[in-house]
Amino acid sequence: MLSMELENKVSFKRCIREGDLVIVYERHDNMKAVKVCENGVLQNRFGVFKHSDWIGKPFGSKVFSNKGGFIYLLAPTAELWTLVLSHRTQILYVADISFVIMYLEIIPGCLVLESGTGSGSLTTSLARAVAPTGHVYTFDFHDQRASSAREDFEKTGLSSLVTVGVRDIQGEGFPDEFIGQADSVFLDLPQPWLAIPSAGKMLKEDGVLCSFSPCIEQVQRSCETLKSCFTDIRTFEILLRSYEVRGERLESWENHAGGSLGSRKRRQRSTDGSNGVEASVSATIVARPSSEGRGHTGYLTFARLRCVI
Amino acid sequence: MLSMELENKVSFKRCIREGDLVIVYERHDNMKAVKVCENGVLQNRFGVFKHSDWIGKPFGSKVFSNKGGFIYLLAPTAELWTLVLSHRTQILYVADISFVIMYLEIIPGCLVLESGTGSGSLTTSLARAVAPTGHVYTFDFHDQRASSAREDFEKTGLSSLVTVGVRDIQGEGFPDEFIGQADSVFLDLPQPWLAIPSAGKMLKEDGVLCSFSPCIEQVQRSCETLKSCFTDIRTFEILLRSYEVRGERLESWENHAGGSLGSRKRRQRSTDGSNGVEASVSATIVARPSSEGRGHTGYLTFARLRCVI
Amino acid sequence: MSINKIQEITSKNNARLTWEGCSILLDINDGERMVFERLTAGATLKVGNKKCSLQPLINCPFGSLFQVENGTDGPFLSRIFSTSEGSNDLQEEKESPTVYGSKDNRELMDNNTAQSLTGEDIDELRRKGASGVEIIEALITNSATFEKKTSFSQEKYRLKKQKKYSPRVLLRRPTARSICEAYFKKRPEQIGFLRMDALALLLSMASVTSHSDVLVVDMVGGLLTGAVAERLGGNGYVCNTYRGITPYPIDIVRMFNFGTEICERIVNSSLTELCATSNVTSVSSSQLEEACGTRSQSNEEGPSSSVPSLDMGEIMISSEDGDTDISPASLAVKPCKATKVGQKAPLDAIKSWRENGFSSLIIAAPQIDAWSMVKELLPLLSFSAPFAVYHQYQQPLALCMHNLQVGKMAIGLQISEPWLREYQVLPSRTHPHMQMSTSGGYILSGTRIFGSK
Amino acid sequence: MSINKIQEITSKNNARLTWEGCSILLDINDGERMVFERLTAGATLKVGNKKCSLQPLINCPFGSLFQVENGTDGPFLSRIFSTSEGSNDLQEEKESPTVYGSKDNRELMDNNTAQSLTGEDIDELRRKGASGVEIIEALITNSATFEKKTSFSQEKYRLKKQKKYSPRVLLRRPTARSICEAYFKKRPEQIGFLRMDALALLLSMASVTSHSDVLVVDMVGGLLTGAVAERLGGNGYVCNTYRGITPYPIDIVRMFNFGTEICERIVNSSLTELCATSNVTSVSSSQLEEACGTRSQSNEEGPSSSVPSLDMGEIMISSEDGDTDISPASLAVKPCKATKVGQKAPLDAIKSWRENGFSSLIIAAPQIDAWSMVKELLPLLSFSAPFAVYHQYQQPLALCMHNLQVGKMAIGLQISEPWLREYQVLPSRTHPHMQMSTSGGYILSGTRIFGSK
Repeated sequence: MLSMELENKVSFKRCIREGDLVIVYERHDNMKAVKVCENGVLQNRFGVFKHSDWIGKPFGSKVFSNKGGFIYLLAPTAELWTLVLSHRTQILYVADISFVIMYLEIIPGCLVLESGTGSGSLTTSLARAVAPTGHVYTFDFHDQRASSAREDFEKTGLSSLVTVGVRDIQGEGFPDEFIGQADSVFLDLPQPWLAIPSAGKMLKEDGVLCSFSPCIEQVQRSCETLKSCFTDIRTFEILLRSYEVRGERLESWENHAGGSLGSRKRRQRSTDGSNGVEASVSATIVARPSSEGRGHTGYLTFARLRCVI
Repeated sequence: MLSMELENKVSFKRCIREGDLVIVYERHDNMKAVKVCENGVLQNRFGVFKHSDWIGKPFGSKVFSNKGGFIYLLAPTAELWTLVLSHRTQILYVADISFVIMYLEIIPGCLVLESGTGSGSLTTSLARAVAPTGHVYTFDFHDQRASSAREDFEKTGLSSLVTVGVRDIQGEGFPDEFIGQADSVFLDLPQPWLAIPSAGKMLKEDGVLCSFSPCIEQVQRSCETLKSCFTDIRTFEILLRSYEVRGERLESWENHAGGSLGSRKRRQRSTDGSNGVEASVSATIVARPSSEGRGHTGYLTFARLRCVI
Repeated sequence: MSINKIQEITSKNNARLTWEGCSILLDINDGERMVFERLTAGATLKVGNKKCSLQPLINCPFGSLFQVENGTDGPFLSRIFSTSEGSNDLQEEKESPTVYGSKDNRELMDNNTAQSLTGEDIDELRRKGASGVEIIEALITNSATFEKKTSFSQEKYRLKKQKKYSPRVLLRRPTARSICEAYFKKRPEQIGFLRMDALALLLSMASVTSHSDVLVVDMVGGLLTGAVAERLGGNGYVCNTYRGITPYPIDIVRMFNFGTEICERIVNSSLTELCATSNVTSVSSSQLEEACGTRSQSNEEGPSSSVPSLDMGEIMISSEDGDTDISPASLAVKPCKATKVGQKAPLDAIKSWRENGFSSLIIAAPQIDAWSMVKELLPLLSFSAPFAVYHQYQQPLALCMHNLQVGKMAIGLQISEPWLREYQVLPSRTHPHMQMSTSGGYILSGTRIFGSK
Repeated sequence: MSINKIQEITSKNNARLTWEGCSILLDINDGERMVFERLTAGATLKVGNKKCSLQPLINCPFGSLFQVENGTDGPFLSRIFSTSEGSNDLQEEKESPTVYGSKDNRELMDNNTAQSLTGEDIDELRRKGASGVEIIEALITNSATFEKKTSFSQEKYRLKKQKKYSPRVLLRRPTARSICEAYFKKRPEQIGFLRMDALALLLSMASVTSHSDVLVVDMVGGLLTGAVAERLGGNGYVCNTYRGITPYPIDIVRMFNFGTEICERIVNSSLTELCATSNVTSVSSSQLEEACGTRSQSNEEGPSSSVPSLDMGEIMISSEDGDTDISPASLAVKPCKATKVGQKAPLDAIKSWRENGFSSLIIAAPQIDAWSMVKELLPLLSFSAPFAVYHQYQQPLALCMHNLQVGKMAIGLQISEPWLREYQVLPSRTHPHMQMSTSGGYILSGTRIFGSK
């Protein structure tokens, strides 16, 4: 992530350079990560974009294709990365991620343990939170997945903050070298109760653990196991509802003289700027929940290591 | 409920009479049911209200106390009744009630079985839905509760539509006379799985059952039991979020020249009409979710009797 | 009241068996397609590129399940009397993209090269009269990867093929609930995104019951009108009002199986007629008749002659044989025998409403400003009558509520937003559905008070 | 990087033990009261009408649990090293008004006549030096109904008495999370109803991280500023901006245990200074100094001299010995040693922001129109910088978002509403909490684009 290192910080003056990772923004639901190289091209439904046209432009610029189509070039952030990374597993999204970081009290300098690494969506945010002096040790059972994650952290410039290990945390627990060292532990495992005793050993006093599970049975069993060494055991679920905003031209009934439903054009979306200004004069600005959304991601169970010393 | 019988229907002309049940409305969160009698008085924090002043006024009237305080007199509806009835048990509220009636497809003429009766909140709506030709047979384990419910149905004029029985449905099941007769069955029992086999026998083909349970373990066990004779087993949860509306005077930043938070009166609630008109000129009308709400009532599990004939 | 008595008076509306000429809702492959049909001996259902006669559905209980089988004269619908529990579990499980608890899902990767049976091979099998089940077995035998799959994946594969080669058709009873759910799933924009829980709330909050005279503005194709009529059961009235000369179309009403006694209670009346004056004695009956005469004509151009609002087009969601279970889906309705619904309100009814007011008011008009309707319609209600206004956006209702507060026209005002969540309940795999409809819209409700204008 | 290296550089901000002079959050009886204190040898905590010294809390690990016990010199805090699991279960169970699964709850009815021990008797016991546990045992012995209760009710009774006669004090570490949760529970209006999940989202959506220069408008008492500073860890800046001459109070910042390196990074600067011109070379340094000089003065009237925003008043929710478990609750803060926070921004920092722009923007200003702020502050951000605006109402954000869209000033715009739900997870009694905070407010987020004004 560019902003975490002083010399790479995004600013008015910082322009796109060869080798930069940029987020190509087509629409809010269509983005991808691209490494800029002198001779590179990006091709999409809007045409062909030459990387050479991008170099020297500020981040946040609009660039055009050979056919006049356009995209925006954004500086990567952990949030954007979550939207573009390749899904090797089910990933965590911003609502769960932000809540986990806040609840686990992860701040610069923290040592954090995570398992499994998965697609590295949470790991990216953990790394950003512990920077510049902390470290994230993340473990995955799958060799291949761990390698892919390592490549990703290299690409996003986080490799100095993250170490990816291959290990069956459910079977073996976390490595002994971390005993009593971890500020926080995060588990996203099919059978988290198997890893909880080890997680308890790794934590500093008053350290907080979080376990993410999609099914309530996993939560029930984890809570049972947590009772022996943990306190303040709390389970949450967080969802995010997104709203679209539009200028809706709701007619007064008086002016709506009969006619069937589909007979006239009654709405004007204000999202496209050209007619938006005009629409805003007479339209009511309304927000509408996006019709389909994530109805569930998982339950987040937090617990604090009981102080016994 | 007045509107269910032709001669008692609320209308411009139908005025409050001796013996009527009226809902005394102080505020949306403060109402009570009162039986009107010539010499009756109602005393509350606003003063003393004489019933004799009410008689002859239309429903929906504002009436005054000796001290000039006022209340509104409303005609009872099932929804208002739910807000004023005495809670002998945890009750169902409008969100769950309306969904149950819709999903169970309860319409005039239906025969409905219910257990337990509880405080009769759902029963009241069931009776309204089956009127004028259907019937609700409701059962409670507690003799006392059944009697109180009977009294309530007498009071609300529903006794011809509801029969309250005392019976341990979990232990004994529904009476045999209803075998194959019920259009729908509703269960609100601590161990619904014990009553499900009997419920299945009572239902007509394709008849729908609903079980209401606060805990997920009850749902899990019920669903297991349902599988043997039912299909389309679906579990829902319905919540209602209420919004308050107010005219909020959000200042433009330019006009907000310093000053700490609490130093000036900045808001005007538009709920009280006197200054509402003025406020509406410059204030933004905003809706805000009521800050505390019911976070959970129970899970509603529905299932359709499998057709085998 | 004895049980027998009740049985006797139960309306056709609540019939448990189909009959020739009734309206039915066909649910194909568990919601993949939803089709409304008029059940006649000659009616057919298109499955794939073949047509099946609906004849076997006549006189069956609603809720019966059928399977498409291949006969010598082409495919036909055959009734199934029991379903395996396994597939039911899988049905629900399709929501879960990952199976937690499975230790290793590397083996789950699959591609189309694993199947050695070609499309031509399958057609050949069909021509030879192989049943759907036989085709599926052949596909399994010829799959190079089937044996390597977990039993869970095997079951999933089997179900996917079953949907394709031996589709199941569930005969559903068209009721407010099933009709609303079908539309919301396939054509939500045609019903103003009115979800079944919001519809249920409208009916409750407006206290709809037998003998009610319910004033409605239904700009959601008749769904609201039908739902109200269902609750009235042939007593009271649902009166659709409108401005201008044409009532709003209410074609969806024809999907319900309403008998004459209910249909007669579904009427319309223009705002002008209803408002003429609340003191009916000052209106001469000739004036009334004149007003109604106009309406009677305009009615000819109204619902009875309009085309059904749902067309036969199929919504293609995904037809690839990929990993997902989503397949071509459609919601279709064929024009059905015109029932006598949506007549103009009888004069004596209009007279009575002017004298007594309506029992309640429900509005569902996605394109119209709520306040512009409420301010005109509220005065037509009896004092103490409840009302409920639906809108998919909150702000128009907030403005309306504010004006009602300021004008002291109603009490008990609140805006409610229903929040509905469905759960997957399976052993060790219980959780809310991963996808949900995030918006059930908003409902403004309240009670009219005496003394308000 | 070796683990030892990390341990060494872990800031005081993340200290695991208390020290004399640190800030602490005391959680009394599981959230009944929340008290912020400066931990000194002389500090005391009022429990009932007695005062307890906080001396025993010095050099204890955060997370330690204490119990009030009666000594010869009055009550004192004694550390507990293990708690019974049973009470933990009950703690959570308080949400459930009815116990499903109990076959018969007629016996649960209870009244105050059942207790034969009077208030005077208890005072007498106390004077004799009886411990809290002994008093509770006496109460049980003298209760006529205790034996008839179910074991569940007995445990509940015991817990209620324990809270009264032997209160427990949990020593919590003041962090953005715990501070936000305490305020939201007890004084939500003072932090603009900003719930912890919404605060977490603001920090994520504005991509706050070490070395960021975060522009904030914090009109929520300093909670936002403190939360941002916590994430910066002494690198980068959190710059509070304001209009007029007085920065907004940020007293809550003093509840965090920030070391000097973090405090120095919490600065403020008026909009006038920041906006002077984005091309810094055209501003003479004397102009800059003049501008800052003004601010330096006004700062004296600012946060350092203002009184804490939380007072000592107790919020009485219910003090009756009724069936509910709710008891007097308070959230109180005593003035603590002024830390050097909220200084004016250094000249070179202002210069750098004018040249380079801020890394991100966060606004939490409950009383100000969002658009009127965003239109002025967005131009101060670097291109491609993210921003997040909190408001408890949706409509002001909708209008702001609409203007941003129309003006093509930003992309990736969306309004998000977090929905947080807590669960009771207990054997056979698992369900979401019956009561919940229904509103987490709304967040407008997006990314500034190049070419926008």
